[in-house]
Amino acid sequence: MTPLDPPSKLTRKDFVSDQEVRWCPGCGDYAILSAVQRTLPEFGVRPEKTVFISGIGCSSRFPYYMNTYGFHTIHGRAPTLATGVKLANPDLDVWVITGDGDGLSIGGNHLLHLLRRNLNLQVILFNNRIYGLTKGQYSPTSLIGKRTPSTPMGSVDPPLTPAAFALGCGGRFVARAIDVDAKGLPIVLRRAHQYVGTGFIEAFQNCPVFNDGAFEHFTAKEVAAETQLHLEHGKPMLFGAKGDRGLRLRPGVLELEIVTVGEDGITEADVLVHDETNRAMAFLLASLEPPTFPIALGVLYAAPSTAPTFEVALLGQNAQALAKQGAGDIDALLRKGHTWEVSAGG
Amino acid sequence: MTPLDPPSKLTRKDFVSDQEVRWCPGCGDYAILSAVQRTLPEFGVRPEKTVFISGIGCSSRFPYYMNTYGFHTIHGRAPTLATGVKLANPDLDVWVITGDGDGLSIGGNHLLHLLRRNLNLQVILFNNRIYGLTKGQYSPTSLIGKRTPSTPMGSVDPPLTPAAFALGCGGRFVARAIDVDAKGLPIVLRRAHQYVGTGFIEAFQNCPVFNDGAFEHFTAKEVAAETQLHLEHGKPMLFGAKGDRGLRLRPGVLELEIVTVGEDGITEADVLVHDETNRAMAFLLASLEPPTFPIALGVLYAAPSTAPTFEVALLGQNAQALAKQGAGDIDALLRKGHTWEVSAGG
Amino acid sequence: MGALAYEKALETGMDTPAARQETDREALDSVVIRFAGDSGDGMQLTGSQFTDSTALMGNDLATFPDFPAEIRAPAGTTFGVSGFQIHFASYDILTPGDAPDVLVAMNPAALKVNLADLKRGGLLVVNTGAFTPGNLKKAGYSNDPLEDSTLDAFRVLKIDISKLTLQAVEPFDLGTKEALRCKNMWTLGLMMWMFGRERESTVHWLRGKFAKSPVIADANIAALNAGHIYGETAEMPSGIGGYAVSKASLAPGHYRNINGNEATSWGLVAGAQLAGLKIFLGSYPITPASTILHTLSGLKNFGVVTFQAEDEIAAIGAAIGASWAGSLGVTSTSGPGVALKTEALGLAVVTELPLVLVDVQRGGPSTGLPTKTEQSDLLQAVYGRNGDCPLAVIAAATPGECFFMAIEAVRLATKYMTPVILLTDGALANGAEPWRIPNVSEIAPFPVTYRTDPEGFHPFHRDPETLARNWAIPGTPGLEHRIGGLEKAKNSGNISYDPDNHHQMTKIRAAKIAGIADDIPLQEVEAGPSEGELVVVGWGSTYGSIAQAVRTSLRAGLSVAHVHVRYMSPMPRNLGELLRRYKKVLVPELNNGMLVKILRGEYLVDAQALGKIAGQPFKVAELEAAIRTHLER
Amino acid sequence: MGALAYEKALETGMDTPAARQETDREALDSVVIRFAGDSGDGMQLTGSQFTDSTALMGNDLATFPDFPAEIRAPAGTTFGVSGFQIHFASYDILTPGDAPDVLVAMNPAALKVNLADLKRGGLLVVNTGAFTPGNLKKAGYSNDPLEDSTLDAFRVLKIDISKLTLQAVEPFDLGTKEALRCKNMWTLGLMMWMFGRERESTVHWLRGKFAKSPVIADANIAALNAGHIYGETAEMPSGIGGYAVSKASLAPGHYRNINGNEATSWGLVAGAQLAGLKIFLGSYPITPASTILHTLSGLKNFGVVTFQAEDEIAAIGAAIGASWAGSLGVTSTSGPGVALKTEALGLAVVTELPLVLVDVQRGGPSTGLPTKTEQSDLLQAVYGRNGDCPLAVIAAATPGECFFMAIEAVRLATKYMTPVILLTDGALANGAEPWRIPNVSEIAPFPVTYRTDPEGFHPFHRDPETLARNWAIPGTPGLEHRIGGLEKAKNSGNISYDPDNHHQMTKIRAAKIAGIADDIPLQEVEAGPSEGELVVVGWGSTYGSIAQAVRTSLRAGLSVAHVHVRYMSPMPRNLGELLRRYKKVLVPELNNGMLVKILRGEYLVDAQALGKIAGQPFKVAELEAAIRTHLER
Ligand SMILES: Cc1ncc(C[n+]2csc(CCOP(=O)(O)OP(=O)(O)O)c2C)c(N)n1
Ligand SMILES: Cc1ncc(C[n+]2csc(CCOP(=O)(O)OP(=O)(O)O)c2C)c(N)n1
Ligand code: SF4
Ligand code: SF4
Ligand SMILES: [Mg+2]
Ligand SMILES: [Mg+2]
Repeated sequence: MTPLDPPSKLTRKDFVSDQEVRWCPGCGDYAILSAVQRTLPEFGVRPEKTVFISGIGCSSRFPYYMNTYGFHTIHGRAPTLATGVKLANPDLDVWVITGDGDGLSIGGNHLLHLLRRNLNLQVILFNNRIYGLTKGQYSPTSLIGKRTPSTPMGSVDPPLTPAAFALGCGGRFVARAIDVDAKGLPIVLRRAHQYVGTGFIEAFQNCPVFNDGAFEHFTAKEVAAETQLHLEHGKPMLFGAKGDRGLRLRPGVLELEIVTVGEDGITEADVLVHDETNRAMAFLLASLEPPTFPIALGVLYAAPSTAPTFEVALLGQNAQALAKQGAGDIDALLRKGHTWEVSAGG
Repeated sequence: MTPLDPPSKLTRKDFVSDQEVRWCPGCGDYAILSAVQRTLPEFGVRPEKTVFISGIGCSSRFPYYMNTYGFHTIHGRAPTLATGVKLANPDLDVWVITGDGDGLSIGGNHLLHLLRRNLNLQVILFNNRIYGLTKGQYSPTSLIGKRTPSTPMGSVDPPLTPAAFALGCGGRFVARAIDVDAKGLPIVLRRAHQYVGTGFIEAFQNCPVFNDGAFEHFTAKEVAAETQLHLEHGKPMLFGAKGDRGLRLRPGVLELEIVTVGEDGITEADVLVHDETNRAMAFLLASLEPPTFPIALGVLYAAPSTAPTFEVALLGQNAQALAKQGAGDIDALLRKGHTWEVSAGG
Repeated sequence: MGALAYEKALETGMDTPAARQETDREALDSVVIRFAGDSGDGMQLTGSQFTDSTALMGNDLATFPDFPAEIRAPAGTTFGVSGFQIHFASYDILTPGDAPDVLVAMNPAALKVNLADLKRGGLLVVNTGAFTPGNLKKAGYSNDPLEDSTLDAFRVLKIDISKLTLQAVEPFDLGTKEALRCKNMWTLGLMMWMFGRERESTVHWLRGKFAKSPVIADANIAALNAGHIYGETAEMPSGIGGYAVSKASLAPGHYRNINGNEATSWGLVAGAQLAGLKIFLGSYPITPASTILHTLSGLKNFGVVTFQAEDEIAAIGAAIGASWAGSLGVTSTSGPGVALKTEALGLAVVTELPLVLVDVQRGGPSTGLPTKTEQSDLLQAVYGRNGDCPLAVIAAATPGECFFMAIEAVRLATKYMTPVILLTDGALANGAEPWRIPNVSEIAPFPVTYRTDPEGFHPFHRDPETLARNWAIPGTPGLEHRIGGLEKAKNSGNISYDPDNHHQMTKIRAAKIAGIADDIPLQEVEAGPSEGELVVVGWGSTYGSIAQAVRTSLRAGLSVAHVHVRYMSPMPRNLGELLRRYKKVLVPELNNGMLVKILRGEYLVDAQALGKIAGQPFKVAELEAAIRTHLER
Repeated sequence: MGALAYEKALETGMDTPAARQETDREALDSVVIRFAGDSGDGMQLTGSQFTDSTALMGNDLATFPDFPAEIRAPAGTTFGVSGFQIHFASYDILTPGDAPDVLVAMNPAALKVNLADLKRGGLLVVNTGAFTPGNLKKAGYSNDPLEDSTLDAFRVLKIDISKLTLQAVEPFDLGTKEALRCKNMWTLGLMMWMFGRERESTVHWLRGKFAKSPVIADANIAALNAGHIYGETAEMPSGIGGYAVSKASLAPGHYRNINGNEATSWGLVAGAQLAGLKIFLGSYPITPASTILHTLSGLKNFGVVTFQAEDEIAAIGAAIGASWAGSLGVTSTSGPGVALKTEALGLAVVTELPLVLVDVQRGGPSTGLPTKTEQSDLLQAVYGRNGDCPLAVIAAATPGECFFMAIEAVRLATKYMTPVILLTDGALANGAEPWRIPNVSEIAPFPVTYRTDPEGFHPFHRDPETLARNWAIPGTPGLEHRIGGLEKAKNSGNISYDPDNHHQMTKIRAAKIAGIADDIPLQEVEAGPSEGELVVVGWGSTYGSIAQAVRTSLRAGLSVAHVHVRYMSPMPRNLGELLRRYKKVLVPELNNGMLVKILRGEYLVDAQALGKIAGQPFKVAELEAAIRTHLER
């Protein structure tokens, strides 16, 4: 089959490039790569219409492994190139790949404005709470006290919560998944892709070499049930091995608390129902973390996509101008306004 | 009196520099300058211990007019220089002056990390929803549809809400005031200065030349009472000419609604009480804007300052290392580890 | 005759009395006028209206707007003074002129700042109405210069323009503030009378500008006419009267005024059309480059997409992305912005994508003097990147030439798959000149072709002649590939850490840029002998001053030639040989010596620097003096 | 004797049998060994342990670690190969050696990547245990090179190191994976036997490193000893045996090994102490500069404050802020980071604040070859800023010299109130050499004084000799002032748009930097005649290769001299005159010709470039050949 054959059903293979994958054994990046390669064929977008754009970092090697168009750009700037690509050709299905260092340290500003502008593309932020590629310095998501080569006595700055940051920036679709969660990750990939606007996904990714077990407190098998809250729109926020623990709004105050259905007269009706269109709820959920609370996974926020995306609005102006003024005539443009003739005799 | 005289009671004059003020007539920057010059003497910090650091923009000329130490840096980078100053000398009282372009466009990332790190200093962001200095292009806070020289058909990107952004970044003190509000502005200046940690103030500032009346829909005398909500910790959120309109949580849902005390059986007890330590509430308040809601002014959020500030934590490690290892001896350092002697005969 | 009658007269094309006196005018070959006033006084508008009508009169002309720095100063202060100089003549003009023959000073501060430049014996027009004690103090005058001996060396026309304007616009019932705003039109009217310009174009322009408030338009027109009639009717001091400057014999054709940023913008659009591409402009506002963003934002029906980015890095990043996706990526900025784009420029070099970066240079270093002109980004443009990172750098010499150099930038960028830096500067950006409008349809197109054939495709396969790699854009079936900033294998473009490959790729990238030298015109001598004592080598906006100075020196019998470099990197093949034909090489630049460094290193000629770093163009006299000195040495 | 007995023998200082055979060893003057294996094979550790024990033996040495690129590759692939080369000798060593005499290849990929470099007739040690079909395929071998004629030109020692290691550590009950990790120590043991090195320092180091898991320590020690005993007892093919390299006659003193980044870090600390300042380092991790951040982060008790910023711009911004507040602001990075710091550097220049920027150069352009070395940021350092923006640039020639040049950077920055760029590179950063430890207390201090006197204070008042402005830090009563990036008036530092002032300030800033030339050593000739046929001019880490090549050429009777520039801008006063004493000037650089451009432009000498852009140091032989060619021309 030559690449020009009519689109047939796509398979995982169509998205696997010929490049050898070069991450450390056991790196969570493998699982994310695999989830993406397995999920993309579902969308029916052909590889040549698909573009992966990354910055610099271990995670940012991702595009090399996808048999699509790919641009491994410079540190922190992937959102800017993605913006240019999407504006130049809005038909392309654009994915931005970034890390907690790439996207939130050097590239925080571009991520902010990408989210604010709301282009129709997807961002996957690989959060391993460390700089992998440069050998283990702490990152903006590292927890306080992290000992690394650059913080031998422990880091002192409070970590950023990527989802809260995204919401603060005006992000309209915010979701989370765990690297090795072969069920949860494809779900948010799908939802982000369906979403008309910028789909932001934070993937909790284990770096066995420099930050092993950073998320173990909620990813470990033994604790998963009690520490993971899988969100579903319109469903009560229940979790726990028996599915009987839930979140509710502390009466009259703007705070969440954990309740157990069946205890103290609590029924399922008392449990808060997830409304993914409620930004304030998403903000509250974004900040929950074990041990006090479960971690909220899945789609935290999906604003009703009423607003036109940035590229539609911007390019719409071009179309409107064209319709109104006709295709630009450069010779006419040069002659617009005051002009005068100098004759041969003049 | 020479500048070396013993500290006497400071007055406004102590903070007025000899430089002529060079803003357009009627610019809101004058009012802010005046509020700062009037309020600073209260704090008892001497001019030589006070530092103003700005980026580039009309607003960023501010330091020239203060008879303190001042650094008019480069576009967007004031937070970075301020961080260095504060870490080099934590005794200084540092103020960062920035604009909506300087602080949220080119400088968004530095502002993000400044807020996250929580140094003990103050930031005043002059939001005029426009680039003043470069003659009127739209800014990240300009409303959709803004016609400017760079957006002749209107801007298409949704504006950033500075206060929501600050909260998403982990900002611990977030407040707002109107440039010409000679009562409200000093209050938040005072509160920000008292706050141990980064005090972020958004000042709504009118630019009569390029964006006149940007905030008129809530600053105009006629509408002020109905459109401004002046927050006070522990007080019910009431506003309106008669002080009978209030905000309450829509029962059971995470949403605010406006109620009128005395109507439909509503009493003052139904009205939400402002809790400035509640981050989720602050996030909700940050996003309110007329006409649907009043604009929330005053201190939206002030996290209990339990965490040590960045400079205290970081420099504390130096002190701890010093206490434990003694003052570094460079000659000993050079001889640490494997060394060997080569004798003259060798 | 009231204001309205006047206007009527104009509109019906009826001659005004002034027009009838035309023959009495003293004939002049060339005049330099400087309008100076407060930032709020509308001097730039006055200047450009005068310019337009002067162009319509068939004079050749050049202008130099001199804005106050990027601040809006309180009225009346010296740092708020705004100036606009126009030089017009009956022969072809090369510079906006050194010292003005006529200075219009709207207030004491304008007088203070500009008087030193006025030619001795020159004409000073002052608005006495603004010489209040307050204004005098703000300008730093302890005595009123109108009363002491300050103005002894000049011919002075003292007029209370403020009062006369208020009278003229009285019928329109404006507030005093608004009424006074018309005083620039009154002044313009007077100057139009003095130099026999037609008011028609200004009236037309006022009608358009104030279409929504016709009263304001009427008031301004009334003021304009009142100023004009004042010239005709008032008793002028002896020696002051009407002047005539006859038409210049310009090459026949269709003309317009154009400033450099307009010309650059339009050139980019023309270039993109010639290449068959859409333009994507990623930009962040910065003085004096912003108007390129503004101009292109108004050309949406030309398929121009403009994106005001969050900063300069995002601007170039988006432009690179757009280029990769098949548009012509363009980014416009000034020096500090170029500094920020440095890293991303390297990415564009190594991924070999077409990109045009327009650097409208301003006074540096750092924030420097944002509204002033300078040529001090040359070394940054040529050398300022990490690693061996060659790209093409070209520079425009005149406002009108910006159009052609922008086209050239597009041609080189697309033909060689490389970033091209186009250097212009603040003086070109804002300076206007009459420009013979070219027919774009007569320029040979240079359409690009994207790669589409998957057969044997490798992203870094090259055209054997140009060494350009093929341009394969996302969306093309079968050409899926990955590029990035790491070194890449010679053909496949896969990451390669192979030492020899890196050496070869570095040499190939250098050879590709060096090869452009075969595709550009040989260096010509602008004026003067083709060998001899002294050659003056310039680049960029110093063109006019150097050409004028060399012309004058040649007339004075000196052996001096003018060479003006437009291709800064790579340079024309014959440049070294050409320079060696002269005993001495003098390199005037608006910087502390940059091109001179390159010429010395490249050609081992003992070129000498003549640097002026004052944020202002060379005066012709300065260059004449330097030419003499260097010939005498 | 089991592993434990061996260890005991070592710990009690008892001689092992090998030590007793010492006299049988063949004597060699110099040896180059390259250890090569998978990234996971611990080759860097092996190399540095061999280095430490070699230093203790009194040899002179130089090393060159060659990391795989910034990725962790799957085991067994060629792009995951990590190498460490050590050159040691009985005389003073200048380079890590061209071609290895001995190559240790831990797997097929390591063989594939490195074999071409091994000297013909050289010794190849291979771990046959890793030559599985899978590994052969990953390395791209279709045939097993151990079986065909690939290795015919070499002496080959085939050992199943994997198996022997597993046997040696059996007593410790490790999993196979963990057990196999010890194979580098086995190999090290063998090589230590072969070249008569003592294992003691390695045993000591292992005990420390695995203090928390003594079993691992024991296993590694057992493997080390087993490798050693293998050498003693196994039958070696003919011509392979034990070698001895006797002590070098180094200058007497106290020595240590040091790499460039350590030396730079410590030099900065020493410099700050000599200046009486605290260091503030603002940095953002980047290869190969990160270890400066790491090293300084561990020196908190020296009053060093380190700040890992959100990016390079924030890093330099914070450093500038700290300098203004009275600390010594330092920022460390590599090429792409310098690119990002460009704009802020301009601010430091124009506000005239002391600042040290360390640029550990790597392969470029763009992301380039992050783990490879290059000298291609020179032009960026000297010229890469907007506007006329001069600062001082210096470069270290050897790892140890980084220490002294860092002190020099601090001295110049504080004395002249200017940013100083210190250029080092990847080869210096990671390369180690024995270093005679200086007594910092014997270096003349250069304490800074802040301005405190308000009397007549102006922030831009200058020292008439150095032209440095006074340093007035926030917190000082009576000196309140404002600075910034706009041009400032000559003394007051207030904003000034005055044309003449800008011209003067530009000239003053240039003169200040130019004046540094009076305060630095005159250029010396490193070797060779003080006039003659050819001078080879180098800078930075090429020192060793050039010195060696010139030395050899001199011995061969050629007229060639070596000049090594350490002050890149401004350059030593006598440099031009000195270069003109030679007929030819050859400038070898690890770039496509940068210093050569500056020399030609500055001194009009017809210097010729010799560029190697392979991410690797020059081989001595390459330079020798070039010297011959240029002498013959
Ligand atoms: C301008 C620039 N600065 C610094 C670097 C070095 N660098 C490369 S990746 C990286 C951090 C990567 O962290 P993250 O984004 O979390 O990716 P990870 O490796 O953890 O997947 C840094 C600092 C660079 N390549 N370019
Ligand atoms: C690197 C750089 N890019 C662009 C500019 C031009 N510039 C100066 S101020 C400014 C925007 C100012 O907007 P804001 O911060 O809102 O300040 P305001 O003038 O509105 O107070 C811009 C784009 C610059 N000085 N430096
Ligand atoms: S260093 Fe960490 S993040 Fe990077 S490839 Fe290895 S395991 Fe993955
Ligand atoms: S342009 Fe606007 S913001 Fe700037 S000084 Fe004038 S009024 Fe103020
Ligand atoms: Mg990471
Ligand atoms: Mg603004």
